[in-house]
Amino acid sequence: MAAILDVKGLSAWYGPIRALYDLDLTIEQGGVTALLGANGAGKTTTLRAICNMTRRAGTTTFDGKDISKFTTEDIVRLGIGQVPEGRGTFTGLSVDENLRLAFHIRKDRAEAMRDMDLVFELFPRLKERIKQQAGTLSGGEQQMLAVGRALMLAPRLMLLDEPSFGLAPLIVQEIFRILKRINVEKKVSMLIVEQNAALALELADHVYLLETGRVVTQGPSELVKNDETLRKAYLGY
Amino acid sequence: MKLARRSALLGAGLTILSREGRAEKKYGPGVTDTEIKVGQTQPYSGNASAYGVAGRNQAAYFRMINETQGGVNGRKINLISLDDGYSPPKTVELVRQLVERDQVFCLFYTLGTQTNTAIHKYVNQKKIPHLIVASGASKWGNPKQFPWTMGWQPDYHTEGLIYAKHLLATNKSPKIGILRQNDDMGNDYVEGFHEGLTETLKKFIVSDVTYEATDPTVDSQILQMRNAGADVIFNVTTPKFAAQAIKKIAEIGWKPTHYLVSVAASVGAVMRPAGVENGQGILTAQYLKDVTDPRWDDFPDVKEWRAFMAKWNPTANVLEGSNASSYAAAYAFVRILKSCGDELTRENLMRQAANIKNMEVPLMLPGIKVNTSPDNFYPLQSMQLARFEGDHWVLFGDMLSRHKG
Amino acid sequence: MAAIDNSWATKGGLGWIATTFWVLLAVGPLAGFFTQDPSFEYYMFMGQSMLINTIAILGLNLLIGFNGQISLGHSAFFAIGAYTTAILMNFAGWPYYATIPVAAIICFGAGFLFGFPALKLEGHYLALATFTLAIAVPQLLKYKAIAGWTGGVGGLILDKPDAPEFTRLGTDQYLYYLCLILAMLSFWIVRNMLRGRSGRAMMAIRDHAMAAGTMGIDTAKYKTLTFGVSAGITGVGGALSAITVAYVAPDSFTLQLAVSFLVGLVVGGIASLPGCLVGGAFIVLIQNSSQSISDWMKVTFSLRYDVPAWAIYGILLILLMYFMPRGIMGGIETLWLKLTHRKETQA
Amino acid sequence: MEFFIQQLVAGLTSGAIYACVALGLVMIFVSTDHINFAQGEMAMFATYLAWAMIDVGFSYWMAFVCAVLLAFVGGLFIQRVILKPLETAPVLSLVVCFIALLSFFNALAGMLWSFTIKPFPTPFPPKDIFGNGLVSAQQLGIVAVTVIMLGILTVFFRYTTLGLAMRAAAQNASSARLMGVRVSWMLALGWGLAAAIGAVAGMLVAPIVFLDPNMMTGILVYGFAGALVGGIGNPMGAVAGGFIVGVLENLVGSYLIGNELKLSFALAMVVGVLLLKPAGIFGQVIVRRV
Repeated sequence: MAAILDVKGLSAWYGPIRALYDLDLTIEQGGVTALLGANGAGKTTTLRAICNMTRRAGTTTFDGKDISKFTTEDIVRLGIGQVPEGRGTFTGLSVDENLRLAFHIRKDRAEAMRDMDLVFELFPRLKERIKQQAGTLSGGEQQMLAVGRALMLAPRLMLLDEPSFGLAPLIVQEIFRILKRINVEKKVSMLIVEQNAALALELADHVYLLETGRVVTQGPSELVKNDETLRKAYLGY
Repeated sequence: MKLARRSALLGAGLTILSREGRAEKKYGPGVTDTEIKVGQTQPYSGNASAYGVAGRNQAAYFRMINETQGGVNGRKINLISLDDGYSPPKTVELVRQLVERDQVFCLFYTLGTQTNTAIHKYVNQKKIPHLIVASGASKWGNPKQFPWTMGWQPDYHTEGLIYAKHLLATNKSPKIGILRQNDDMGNDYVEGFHEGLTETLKKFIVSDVTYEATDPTVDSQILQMRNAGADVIFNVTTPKFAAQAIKKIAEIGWKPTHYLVSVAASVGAVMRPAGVENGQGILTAQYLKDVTDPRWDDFPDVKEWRAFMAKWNPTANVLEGSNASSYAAAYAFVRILKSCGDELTRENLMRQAANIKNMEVPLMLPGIKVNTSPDNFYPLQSMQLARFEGDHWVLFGDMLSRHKG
Repeated sequence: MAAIDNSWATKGGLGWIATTFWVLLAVGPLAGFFTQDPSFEYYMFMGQSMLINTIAILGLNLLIGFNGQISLGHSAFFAIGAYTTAILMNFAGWPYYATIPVAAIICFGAGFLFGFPALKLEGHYLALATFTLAIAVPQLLKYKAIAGWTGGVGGLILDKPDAPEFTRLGTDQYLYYLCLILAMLSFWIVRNMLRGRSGRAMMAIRDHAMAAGTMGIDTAKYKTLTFGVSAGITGVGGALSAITVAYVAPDSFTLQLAVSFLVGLVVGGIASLPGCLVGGAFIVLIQNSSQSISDWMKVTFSLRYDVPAWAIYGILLILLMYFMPRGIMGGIETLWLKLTHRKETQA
Repeated sequence: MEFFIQQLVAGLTSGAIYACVALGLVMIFVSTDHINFAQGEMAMFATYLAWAMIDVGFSYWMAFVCAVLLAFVGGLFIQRVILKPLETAPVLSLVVCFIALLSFFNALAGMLWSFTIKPFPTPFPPKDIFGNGLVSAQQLGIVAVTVIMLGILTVFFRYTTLGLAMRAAAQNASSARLMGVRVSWMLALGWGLAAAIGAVAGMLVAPIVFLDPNMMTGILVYGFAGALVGGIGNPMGAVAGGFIVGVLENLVGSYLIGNELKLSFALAMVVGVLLLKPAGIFGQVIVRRV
């Protein structure tokens, strides 16, 4: 399998503070990679840096194309959908409008309409609230909306920032089940940042462990799952 | 008095040093052998910036005097004209700058009523000549209390009174609507108007409405006056609102007798924009020749003024009233400076300013002469009524003033 | 408004610069005893204007910078302060100094009361409400019913106080010190407020309004109080302006004044105490500088037109915001952080 | 009663002026989340451009179209050149920039065209609609154009993806980028459109109030109030708000407290409304769940 995303020597800063140090990262076509680590390890920064949303250095190659100098918008247009930290809901727009926003970069309107149907099929609760102002949705619904929005971009790679954050376990289960479906059915590769390591390890086939902006270890998820010292030291279970 | 008369005589023909001139070569602050520094504040910005035309024109006038006549008695006039944005505290700051830092000899044509009020006391304490104040308030003619301040144009109060007298003479039971800007100018005019009506006849006023300088339009006020049944309106506005009012009144098909104050009677800045057809029959009072009226075309002062405008201030709009009034004021100022001879002290300047006898000033209506005395600080007091006909003002009636009117 | 780190402004960091500044401000005018320069008094007057603006901006900064409530209407409180002083001096014959605390108290009251409706309004809506205040006050001052007290459109003319004999100071020198002392007093009060519990509460409300509420901070109390104190301080500036200009009129307190306070605040630096001084000086100097640049351009390029000073003012402001989007003190702080940060990494 | 109707109509027509200006404010607000204090001066400047073109012999409509296009380009230019570098600056720094722009345009217009008022032509016939001086064709024309612009804007924002993208960019820029929206260009587009709307407003207003550099200063205050009272995120609300302020101001001036305090009083009433309905009469409350 070829790599869909290849990151070499990625460094990033928050203001004057350096948050990432020479990170190397590869995501296989169709694979799900988990990025784990404690708070402040640089996971969110990695996602932001891939999409050029923060000051950064290093090269990013997406599908064989060097996107290091691309703007966020262009990276997204190439097929990287990000579900950002805090869900990024457009609170003043309706649910429908939140999703239809993707139409303006989709050339194939018919295809896009089908994607919209898919989103509603995956998240029937969004369909129930289609005309509702997105700010009035519950946290779980907003998370679904965020995934739905990313899906509307017809991405080949999805970057997910803590999809489980602040949600009830049942809803988390549901969302992860749907993510799995997206991965399998739509053949969308994924890079997922999670606090809930156990859950992420279920979904992911590959894992990177981050500590203070550096990769500590990486490998197939089975390896990490079975390495108790590693789990205890970095994942806390 | 004796001394003053002598210097006045001197001023008349003095360019070379005479024996007396050498003896009396005395300078106050801001004067040297080559220069006289004069200070001025004008609203070049802000709500009243339309008036800033005057300062620019006077700068051009002094440039002309400096370049063609070598200045006044060999001294060039250096006019420092600053923008106070029509804000009184700013005027105080700038006038202090002019007086204390730049050391001007005197102030000339500082514009605005509130702005001049703010510096009134200061300049009199500092004994700075504060001449030809560009405001029609009546307080500038009070030599007992403020011996260093002197106004210029016929005051608003007198003008208001003239309208009232004319109205009473032509209409036995008018129903008067007053539209006025809510400021000193509005108040002064209306007070004079009240005085002219007398206490008992004030009942003729059926509507007295105000507007603020920041209001977009005066449409509502005009409807209010019409609704009150007015058949005469006294229009005390600044040019922009005057034009709006004239246009609106014509638009609603209302035909009251219309008195328009002189500050808003400029042909170029009011009557033409409002549409001359809408302004027919409007009455105003004037002390200056309406330069748009062809009947004055052959008068030498008008010709000279036109030549001046064309050469020295070519970008200005000659139809704008300020360009005539500020020219006349600058002319008078230069005459006063000339009359000081070589005794350019602040005291002598005030003495000369307070002893003007029948000075003829260009662009004034025939018969109007400038007169002052130590207890008369109102240089101009006469006006004549005019009616708008065709595309210019047509004078009628006698010369009117507070005393004769 | 994003969270602003202002620890450096209220304590330590660049504090020594501020101290030096105050000392210079206090010592500078003593030059008056040695100079014969006739423009000295004028410079003292400029100094008064700057300090008065500084006080007004300080009041505004307390509200906007440290409490996150916007006001486009502080000219109104400035006017109330000025008219309080003018009316007391003119009609009650009070000495000028006695009117200042009264002006402060009345403005505090006005601000405090205004703080209640302000509680319900946020951002643009609060801007509109305060904007209304700025527009209404000059109109109210002219209103017929109270024209007897306010002097109506003509305003009130005051006597400029003389310096007390024993000080041996010139009038303007003396008034300068009066302004300076009151400015220092205001700074002292604000600084103590900010360092204490109330300051922490105010800033917590600014940064996380909802969280502050849940943390048990009485948001309404602090917001209204801040509004009051802010208005009170600005009112002192107004009172001083009435005394030093010796004239109050409705045209002196237009919306433009409120805007110039806001400009001074932003140019000096939001949530920076020394920034208030910078801003106060800026709004006095910028207009004169624009005029000078305009004159210079006309002469140098022998232009036929006057380049309008206000166009130059606009360009200068934009350039300033371009290079120092967080104001002059914000710019200095960034520079300072860069320098100190480099030192740390080297160590 | 007739007087009441007259004042009502006068209020509606001045309300149309405010509504027109409010629309421009809403345009910038919806697309950039800012209130542009220079909106009025930009409109004034565009109107002067039209005047200058007519002065050199352009036909009215030619000048109208050119001025609107120039305004659009000018607005785009202002955003790209002046405001883009300040995208990350604090809001108040932007406000200062708007004030700077206001000063600049006002002074520049004064220099180029002087502060003397100028008449501005109108495309509407000088006709009285009912023959009693109540409504002139010009006034009716303003109302009509305002309503048409409102219609276009509503359709644009509500039913086109570009309009949707602009709204999204204003509400949450970083999230919009992640949806592939070129946020910076959306802001520029918003400025361009607002400037174009401003130009139309300026050219409609100028025949009534006369063209001068301070023409819009007073109107902007009313427009601002109108936009807020109706709900600044909503073109429909802003237009309604403009009408409300116009009518309120005239009726208050005629019946309640006289002309001296009518603006203050009308504004105070607006603030009163906002206290009861914090998002404006027609504004939608954006509910945030924590």
